[in-house]
Amino acid sequence: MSTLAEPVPQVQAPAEAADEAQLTYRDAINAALDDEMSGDPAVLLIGEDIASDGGVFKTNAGLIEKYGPGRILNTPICENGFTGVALGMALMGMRPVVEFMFSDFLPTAGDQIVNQLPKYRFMSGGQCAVPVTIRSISGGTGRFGTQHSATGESWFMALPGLRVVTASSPGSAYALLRAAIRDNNPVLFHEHKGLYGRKGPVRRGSIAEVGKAETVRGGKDVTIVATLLMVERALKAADALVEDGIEAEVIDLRWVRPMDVSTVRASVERTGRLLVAEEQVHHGGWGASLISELTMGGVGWSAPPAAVSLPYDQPVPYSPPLEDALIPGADRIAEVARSVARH
Amino acid sequence: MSTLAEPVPQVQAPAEAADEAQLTYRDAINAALDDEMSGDPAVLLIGEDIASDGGVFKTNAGLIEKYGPGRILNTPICENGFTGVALGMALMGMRPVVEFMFSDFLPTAGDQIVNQLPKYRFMSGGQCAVPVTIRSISGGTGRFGTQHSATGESWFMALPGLRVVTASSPGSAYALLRAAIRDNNPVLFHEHKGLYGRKGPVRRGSIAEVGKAETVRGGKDVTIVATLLMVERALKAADALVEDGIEAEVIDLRWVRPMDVSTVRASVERTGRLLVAEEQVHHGGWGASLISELTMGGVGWSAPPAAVSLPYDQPVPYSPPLEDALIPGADRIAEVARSVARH
Amino acid sequence: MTDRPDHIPWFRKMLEIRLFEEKVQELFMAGLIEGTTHLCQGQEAVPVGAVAAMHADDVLTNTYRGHGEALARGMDAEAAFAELMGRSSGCCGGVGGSMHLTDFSKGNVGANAIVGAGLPIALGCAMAFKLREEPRVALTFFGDGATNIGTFHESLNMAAVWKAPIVFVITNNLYGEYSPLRSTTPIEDLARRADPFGIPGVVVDGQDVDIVYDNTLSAIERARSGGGATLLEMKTYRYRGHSRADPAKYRPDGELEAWKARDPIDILGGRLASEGQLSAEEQQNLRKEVSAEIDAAADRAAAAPPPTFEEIQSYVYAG
Amino acid sequence: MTDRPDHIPWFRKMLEIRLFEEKVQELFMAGLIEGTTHLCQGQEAVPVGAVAAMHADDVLTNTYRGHGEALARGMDAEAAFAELMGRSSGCCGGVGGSMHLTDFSKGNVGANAIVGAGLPIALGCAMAFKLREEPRVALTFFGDGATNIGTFHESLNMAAVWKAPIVFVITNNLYGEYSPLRSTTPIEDLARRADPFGIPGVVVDGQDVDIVYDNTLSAIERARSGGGATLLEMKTYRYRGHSRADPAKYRPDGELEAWKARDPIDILGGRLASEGQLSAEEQQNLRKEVSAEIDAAADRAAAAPPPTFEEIQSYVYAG
Ligand SMILES: Cc1ncc(C[n+]2csc(CCOP(=O)(O)OP(=O)(O)O)c2C)c(N)n1
Ligand SMILES: Cc1ncc(C[n+]2csc(CCOP(=O)(O)OP(=O)(O)O)c2C)c(N)n1
Ligand SMILES: [Mg+2]
Ligand SMILES: [Mg+2]
Repeated sequence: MSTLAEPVPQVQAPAEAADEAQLTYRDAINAALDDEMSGDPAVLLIGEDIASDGGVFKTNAGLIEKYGPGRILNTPICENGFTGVALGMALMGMRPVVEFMFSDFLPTAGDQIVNQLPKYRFMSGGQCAVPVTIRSISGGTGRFGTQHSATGESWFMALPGLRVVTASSPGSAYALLRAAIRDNNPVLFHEHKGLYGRKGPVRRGSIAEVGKAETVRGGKDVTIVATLLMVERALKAADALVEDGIEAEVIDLRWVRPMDVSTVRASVERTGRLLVAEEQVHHGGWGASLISELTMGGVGWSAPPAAVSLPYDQPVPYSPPLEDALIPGADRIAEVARSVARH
Repeated sequence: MSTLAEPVPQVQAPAEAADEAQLTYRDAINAALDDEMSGDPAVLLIGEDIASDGGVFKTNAGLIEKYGPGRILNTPICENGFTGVALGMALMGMRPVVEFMFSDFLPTAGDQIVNQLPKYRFMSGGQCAVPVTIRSISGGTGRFGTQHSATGESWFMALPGLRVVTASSPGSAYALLRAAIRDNNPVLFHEHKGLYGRKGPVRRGSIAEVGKAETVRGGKDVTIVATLLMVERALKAADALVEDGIEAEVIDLRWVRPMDVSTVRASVERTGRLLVAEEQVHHGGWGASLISELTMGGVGWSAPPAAVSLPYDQPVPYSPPLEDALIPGADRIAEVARSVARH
Repeated sequence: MTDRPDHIPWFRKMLEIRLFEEKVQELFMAGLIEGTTHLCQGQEAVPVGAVAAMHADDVLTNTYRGHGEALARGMDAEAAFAELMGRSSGCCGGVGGSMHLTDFSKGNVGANAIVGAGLPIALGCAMAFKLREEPRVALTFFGDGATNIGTFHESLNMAAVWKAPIVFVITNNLYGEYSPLRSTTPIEDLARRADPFGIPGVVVDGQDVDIVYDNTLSAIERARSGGGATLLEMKTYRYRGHSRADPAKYRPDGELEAWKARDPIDILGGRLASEGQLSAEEQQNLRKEVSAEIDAAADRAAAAPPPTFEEIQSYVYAG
Repeated sequence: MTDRPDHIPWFRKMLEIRLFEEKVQELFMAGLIEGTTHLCQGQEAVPVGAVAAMHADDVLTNTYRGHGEALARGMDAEAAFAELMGRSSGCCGGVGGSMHLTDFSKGNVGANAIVGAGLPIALGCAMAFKLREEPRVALTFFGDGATNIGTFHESLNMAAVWKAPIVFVITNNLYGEYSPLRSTTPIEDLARRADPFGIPGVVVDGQDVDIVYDNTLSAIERARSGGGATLLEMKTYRYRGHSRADPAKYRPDGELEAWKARDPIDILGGRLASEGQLSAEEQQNLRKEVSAEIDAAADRAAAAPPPTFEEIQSYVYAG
């Protein structure tokens, strides 16, 4: 009996082919919003302080000037309320993109995220679609303390009807955000606040495939699966592992739901070894579900898989050296990868 | 690096030894509330419609008469608000037991459950304790439809600082609820609404150990781990498996956080085979975390572990035959156990 | 009173709702409907009067106690019964059940089982209309108890600051489950809860369908013409307990009888009789006619099969 | 005006808060404080006046913009700086940071980084007092923006229906992050938000510490004597942007200057000078003295080590 019975949606063909440009992660998000807004008048932005000064993380720069307040709805502070508003708009044919200033605030909209967005179509007997995208700003390293540093990428992974996606680079942020906005289902889109300044190639016009992971580096000795900031750190670890003669394959998981187990499986069938790099505790996270799926599927492990996660069972502290020590770094990823590879 | 770094708390000694009585699950909960309330004036109940007529599921029968409205605080409909009230009371030395009429409503209190209860002590630098118990009424089979049938037992399992526990029988409901109320940390206590009428032995005065699973049936061929209603069904499956010459060991996991991986590991080291029986989708649930922990720990599987979960990636439908077909029954557990055992 | 539409269909609709709910109770006893159900006998003037003031392309959200609005908006009783019985032919394919008589084709864009959840959703509809400059209005129906949950406040606040074309309709039946209003709410007139948002709040006699209609019409017209949101408090009463399991022992003696003395069907019936529009005998005949229709609809509904997993698979994700 | 306590400590405390916040800004620039911080220059009369009306065993909850209340309740500046620098000697052991200057020993039972979250928590404290019949009161400080989130409504409703000994203090500084009040809130006087709960709502001049004190004292006495909850709206202004990263470009020209013309420290200073209690020169000297203390406290704080994982392990679970 399959536990991932969710149908994998058809590939959405890129709308237009276009040139590659070097953009920051922040600007890539801005470009994806801009391109979707210019291409479809039903797309609009909703959230707190999103109109003034480009928003708190400046991802919306220039959009209010270009599209006006009718397409950028600045809200009072009421996450549950305005997420419900987005749902209602979607029912009437709009495609709202909701901004959550910090992923830690997602639970304040818990009812709309858990009981409404993913279930609304289902319990109506398929009478409607709910094309709502929630952009959620995630992650640590910013010294934002205990209530502003969650990745939250795994919090809502158990909800049929919802998609959950993470962006690890400017290129993936752009293509995934466009895919999220175009999808006719609710999508929780996680950005990492530690990545906004990163530069990288963005293929303007590219639209990612829903539910598809991306192999960002090839290798034959060990598979490292990561999301968000951990992808960059896993790649750095892979660089370091070369000196040990270890070739690590790095997979950016991208979608926490639906999860692309088969891409990972194909890799692990070659390497026999797996490491998940997570900015979260392992318990209850996507890494655990991935390892479980592979194990249940009968993958032949050459060595037990391992997780590089938050090493202590505690919330994220403010104290800068402790925050740095808590969040997995390239060193720790490399160290664990070495022990997995040599097992 | 351990991924379950949470310290296992010391065993709490049973307060008093006492006789065993046959009680329903409902009455066992009532007895636990009564015994804690009579033993400690700081214990009080908070929730919607809990005072009148024994509450919606009649678990509070007789308590208002015995303890009065000062110990049973009937609230307006505002889960986030009254959960915050419970937290504040706990800070001032009380031990509130909050009732959530349906687990589906837990997300309406998402902020208090995710950002406050588990983090409050931590971010204060250990200045306070948060002895709040949330009783949450979970699960399907009642034909309550899409928004009233969640188990929710895995929704909050990734939160350091919180404990999550499930009750599968009158005896465990009693002893676990008393342990939850006595614990100095926030505990999410899940009851299954399909079990209220079940009768079973209750040892009055017994107090369960925090974080300890219970082996409810011994066996050598396959280990079945379950929670809530699935424990009963796993036991029934084990009965059926006898005819196939299969001796199944059944473990009631009880605590989803902290999770007693070692009890399960000891069992699987004997049986080599594992089945998790879950009233939830496997993706993102405790079953996945359990399988991942065991696999990472290098358990020697004789056969790949398996999950009997909700077989389709969808919310719970109202339609009675579909609800019955969706929620794992003893037959399906037995069937999968057979194939695991024969692998 | 404004220029009034024909009242006989209103009377008929109120009867239909009353008899539908009584039939639901009967079907429960017979085991044909399972789970739970929340009936609205006694409250019929609210859905009928309020819905009569809506345009066909206006929309509404409501609650688990939503059979009245669904029927008032023209849902076929058979589709409603089929939904309650979990049949494939139900308005939501049998997956919704009693708490979810949603019908997009009739502008019923969501019956919700979470208290307060329907308010912001209706507001989203209203904002879509406003931003697209469509002359449409959204209504949202909810209970007195729902005015204590945060989304009530959040929704009224946003609606007011955005001048959204929405009408908030409180069906104040004096109880939230087992709790009388005064035990959970520090004021008596919930219409007062409009003030901190600077929008009108109106107390309405929810037993008189004419008064319900007039007040809702004013609020809808105000919304449609750019005047923004209104909060209407319909004072009414539910004759039965909160849900199937509830014998409503918490009610003071005589309360039910006092409300029954102002039964909304009797009030309109009396008016129709005294105006010579529909005699008591004609009313009796109409009741029999509707009753027979309801019975027949329930029978047809019961004959339909439940859905299959293949059928409902497409309900989960939109393509 | 009621019989007033000695004002010189108030003046000193307001200076301390002002200079503390300025020092925080400086330490940020120097990289000694990381992350973010939310300063309260301009608002000092609110924490000082309100806290002065509290008893030692009363409690308060507040927000990320909570340095003022913490210092007003007597938190040592060194412990506060150490917390902001993430040192083990900080009031929360360095794990909290700028948004969490919590100190149970001083009755500061939670500075919260989630808008609205502190209200029900304070109400829980108040209810514990009420149920145990202790003559204690809880205060909760929050911003104008927080009056738009559901927990505000839920907390006021419960407080009113339970007649809880609590005072809700809005520090209305006209902005929630980048959003001016009028863009998110449909009314001007937030005190009006008390009405749907049947409790008093009072508009208070938040620039005048005497007026803040008097109004808070009345509300606290009312609460302590069983009269229930009050909502106080303190009209004030923050001189700096929302947080470190915010240059506050959204403010209209002249607004800041207009508010500075009614600076709370100047208002009290002027009064003390004209009453002959503290001359302008004495005020200058006091400022220098406080400034030196602040600098010394920051230096001592900076000398402390960060916490270790062993140390903070016990913060997660209570034994
Ligand atoms: C968030 C939430 N909390 C609790 C419930 C359980 N519940 C269902 S109906 C109800 C009472 C609602 O009362 P009211 O709003 O007056 O509506 P009525 O049932 O009287 O129509 C409650 C508490 C729920 N469905 N959702
Ligand atoms: C639930 C929630 N949503 C959003 C935020 C982000 N945020 C932090 S402060 C703030 C503005 C609050 O304004 P106000 O209540 O007026 O307080 P002030 O900052 O002016 O003191 C916002 C939106 C948050 N911390 N919590
Ligand atoms: Mg009601
Ligand atoms: Mg403000």
